[in-house]
Amino acid sequence: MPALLQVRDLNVALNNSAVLSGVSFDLEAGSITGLFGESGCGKTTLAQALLNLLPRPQYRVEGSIEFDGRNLLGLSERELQPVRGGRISLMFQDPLLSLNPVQRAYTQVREVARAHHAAAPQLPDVRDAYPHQLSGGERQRVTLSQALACNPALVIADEPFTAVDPARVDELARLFRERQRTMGTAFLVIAHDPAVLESLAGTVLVMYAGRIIERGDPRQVFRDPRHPYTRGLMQCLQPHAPGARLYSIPGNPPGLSARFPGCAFEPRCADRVDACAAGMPAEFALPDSRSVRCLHYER
Amino acid sequence: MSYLGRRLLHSVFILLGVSVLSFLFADLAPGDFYSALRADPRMSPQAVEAMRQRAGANKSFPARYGDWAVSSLHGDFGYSLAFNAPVGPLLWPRLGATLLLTSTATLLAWLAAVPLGVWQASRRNRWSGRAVLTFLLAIPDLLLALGALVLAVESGLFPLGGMVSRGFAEMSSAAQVRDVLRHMALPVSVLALGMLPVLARHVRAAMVEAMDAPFALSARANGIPQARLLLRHVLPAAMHPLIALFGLSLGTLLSASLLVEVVMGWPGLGPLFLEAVTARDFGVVLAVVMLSTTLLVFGNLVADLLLYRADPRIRAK
Amino acid sequence: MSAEPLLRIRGLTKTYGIRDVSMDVAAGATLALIGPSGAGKSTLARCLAGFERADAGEILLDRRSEWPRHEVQMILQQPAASLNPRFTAEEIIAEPLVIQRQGNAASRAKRARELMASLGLDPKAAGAPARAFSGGERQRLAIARALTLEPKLLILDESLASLDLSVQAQIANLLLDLQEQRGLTYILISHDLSLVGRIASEIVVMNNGSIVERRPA
Amino acid sequence: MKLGLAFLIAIHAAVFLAPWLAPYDYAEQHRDFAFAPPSRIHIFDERGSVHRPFVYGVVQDLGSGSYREQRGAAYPIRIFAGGSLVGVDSPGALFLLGSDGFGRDVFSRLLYGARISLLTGLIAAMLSAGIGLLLGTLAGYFRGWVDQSLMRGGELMMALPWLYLLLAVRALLPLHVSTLRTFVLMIVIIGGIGWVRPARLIRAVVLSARESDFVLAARGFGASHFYLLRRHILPFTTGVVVTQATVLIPQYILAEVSLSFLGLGVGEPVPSWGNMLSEGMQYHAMVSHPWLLVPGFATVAILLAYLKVGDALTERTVTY
Repeated sequence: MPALLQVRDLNVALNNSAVLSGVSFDLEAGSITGLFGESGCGKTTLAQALLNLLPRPQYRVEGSIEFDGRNLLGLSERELQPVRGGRISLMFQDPLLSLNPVQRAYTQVREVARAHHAAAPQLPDVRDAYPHQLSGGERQRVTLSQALACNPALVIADEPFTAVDPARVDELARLFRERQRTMGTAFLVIAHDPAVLESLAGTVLVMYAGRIIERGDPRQVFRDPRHPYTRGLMQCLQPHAPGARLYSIPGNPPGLSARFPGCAFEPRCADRVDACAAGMPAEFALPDSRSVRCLHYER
Repeated sequence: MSYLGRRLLHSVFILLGVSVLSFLFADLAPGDFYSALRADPRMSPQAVEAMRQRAGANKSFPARYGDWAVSSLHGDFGYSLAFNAPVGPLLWPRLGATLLLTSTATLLAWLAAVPLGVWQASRRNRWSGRAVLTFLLAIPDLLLALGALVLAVESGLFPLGGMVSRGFAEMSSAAQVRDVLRHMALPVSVLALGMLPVLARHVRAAMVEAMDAPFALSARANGIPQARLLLRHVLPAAMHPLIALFGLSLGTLLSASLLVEVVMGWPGLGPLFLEAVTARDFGVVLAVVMLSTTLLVFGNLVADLLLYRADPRIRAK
Repeated sequence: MSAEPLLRIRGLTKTYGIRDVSMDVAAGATLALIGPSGAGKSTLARCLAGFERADAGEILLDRRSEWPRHEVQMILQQPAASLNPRFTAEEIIAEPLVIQRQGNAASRAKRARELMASLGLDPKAAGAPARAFSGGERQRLAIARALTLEPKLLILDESLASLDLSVQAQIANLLLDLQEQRGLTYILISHDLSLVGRIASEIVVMNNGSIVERRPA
Repeated sequence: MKLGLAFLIAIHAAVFLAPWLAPYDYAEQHRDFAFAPPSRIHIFDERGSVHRPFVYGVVQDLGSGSYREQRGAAYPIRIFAGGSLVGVDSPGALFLLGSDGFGRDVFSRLLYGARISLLTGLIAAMLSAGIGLLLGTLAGYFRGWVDQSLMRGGELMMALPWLYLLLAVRALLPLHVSTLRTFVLMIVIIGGIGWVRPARLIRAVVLSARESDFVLAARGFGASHFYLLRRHILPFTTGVVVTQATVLIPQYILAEVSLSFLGLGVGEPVPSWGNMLSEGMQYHAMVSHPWLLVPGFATVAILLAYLKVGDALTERTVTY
């Protein structure tokens, strides 16, 4: 059986500078996948590209996104409408900004259900409130019930754990898992904190400079990282004696306008060899269905 | 409620401020209605002085302002020296004529501008006649009015100037309505065409701004259909600047048509005002300025009220 | 502690901010201020940096109640916002010298380049505008600017929070190096406990405008 | 944007050079040529041979009032004759855009009139932007009562019906004064009314720059008010000032045209686009003498160019 969503060789450019390059992955029905990376690596662009939301002509989008046997990138706005919010929904990072300030919060949940001829879920505690009258947690409950209103096959959540207090993180993660178990909903969860993904996701995709550079089971990827970037990042998080120098990756994450014929991490990499700058390394398969985009694993 | 109370009080203060200021300016200006009379060889200086006395021109400034304010509150707005009558009764029929013209034009312009602006915003980078609107924006009312006059002369379809034909009083009421409508057609079209590009541009700008807001992207991601997205989600969020603009539209109902009235001979406040200006008849000038200020303040107040209704964030404050 | 502390605060109070705060900070220490938002950390920091005046209490720096303002410097949270986007790197770093009317154009330029080099920035980029630098580089620029007038106390108000993990460690190391070389004293405001644990020597917990706990890291 | 700018520069240059470009003085009357249509420029004569460009003399048909060419009298167009770029010898006349009721050359008057109309717009807009810059900066930087009183005053100004006010203020002042005084007066009146919007926008820019972290940092080094304003705050206002001035200029040109149209601007014989247009209306002459509407079309072209440039500037300021 083919995967629920198949992304193949997705390339996105904003005003001619590459934001995503050669992104390919599958999302299985009923799976929870984590998308991990530092700021500016292209996570949010990827989330919006999956629903074909990026505005043209500023963005140029190439590749294919197969879902329900159709390429979402080839559909018109009218054909996309039932898919968006109906079959795939997207939770934006900031619930306050993603809600209409002059519409009652519950009306906005009902609008989503109405657009897809579904029954609106009950939300008794926010009934007549406007978004600005709700707390951060309540607002996220509203956007979450928008996302789940039509019982979609896939929910993409952009940084749902940022800017919520620790108690809420666990509650939200529990909710995702329960929905996955009972309804078979698949999740793509974007985060920059490895801890929460380790407990939640079955697979994690690590992004750097618009490319997926490592993937696999998060427990293995985060505990035994293979790509030099992932390894460096994990080392930054190691406990340290006070006053001792911390481990750090030299250099800075590349900006949008930077172009790399080879590996994007090569300028900062301690293990680089000459070949690294020559061409973008392919993804090399490792045991336990892991893979890594680094020449050192070529065999 | 205190919000609205505050706005109301604020309006009263503005009106008071403007009236004192205009009165003061009029007072400080060199020369007045009598300077022209003095220059007239047929008038003796004594006669002019007597007229001044009678009109109370020698009283102190606060006393004259007080007299004028009391008279205004009675609806008289002081005394017109040029027309030799209280200003109020002079104004009312002309006020009606101006309001008939401008409110019709404003209504038509808004009815056309909102759908046009929404449509243009929804088209974004594709052709949407923006260039046509910009061109229309660059044509002053004055030229439109002159053009309309040419049209009226050439085609002979529309009456030239005025609000009614001769023998209006003898017509049946249906014929009277038809007659006024025929006279209105050109000035109303000119005014509406003049307002339309300004309004449509604002509607478009407000819509584009709201469409760029993250919540609009989020609504699109939620699969809200395009038409509903525009009309039910984006338009209400774009209301804020449009309501302020609507307030301004209401507020300029008395002043928007001055040039058109003068050029096209519409018997409204405009020609009267111009006549008063040239005759230095400050009673009429002051009254018209005060009336249109009052309307502007009223328009702002209406806008505040509407905003209060439309935006829950203001209600919360 | 036998030696006289660099900073001595006694009974500092400001309405809607802090209540009766007293503490000493030894020279060369790194003191972390932690606590929930609204606890009064930022108010305390702004009083120390001279941006706000306390209602009551006293602050002594080196036993003085008045000191040249540049002896206490503050590094703000958003490096992008704390640099004027129209300034070049050199203008940014030399600005304190311009304001204090120290040196001439050539000596200021030289000092700016020296500081850039010692903070791991390429002096050749001195003419580039602030927006041409990455987040970590901008924070280095902000630190360089703060060091221009040789301060004694540096207050870091969430200065590392907006940086990426891999860059955060670089800046933290840089701060530790500078402390060793110049004997700087730091007050570090942060909500990131793992970062605090790694670079602070002492932790002060604030809540509701008061100090509730003080412990070694 | 570039096209609009180039057009505006060309027009302003032409206006500046009016005394050299215009074939006639603005007041020069040709009593025999009232309402003469635009001269037709020929290069072929009756026999079909080619000449340098010339015009024929015209005579008015007294019955119908219309003009016809006299094929006998040809007047070649001279370059740099009599101190102006183009002209023909007397008794021939060169009316590139026809003549008005006094037989004055509309093209010459258009050029001279533009001096009044365009300069009023330009200078008055600079005045408004200047007042706006001063008051907006004061209000935004010093806040408190300065801010309160300036913004309240601004609200009062916004509550005034500006065209009525313009006329009223004009009415309060003597009607018949010298051209220069009227010109200055109009600039002061028009420019003095429109400062509120630029002031508000500039205040907002100053306010946000003042609250920015880089100003806070500079204060930490002991920067003076003067230093902060000069180095950190005023440079951010230039965009708004230029944009606002560009947006105001066409409005003010229109204000001048309206004012003169209503007979409250500069007086005869000095031309302004407004009083030239009013002549067209007075005689209901537009149908038979449509060239009298030329100042109107010139206004449209100028406004269009300013609108284009203003739009482009506004968009640029917003995206920055």
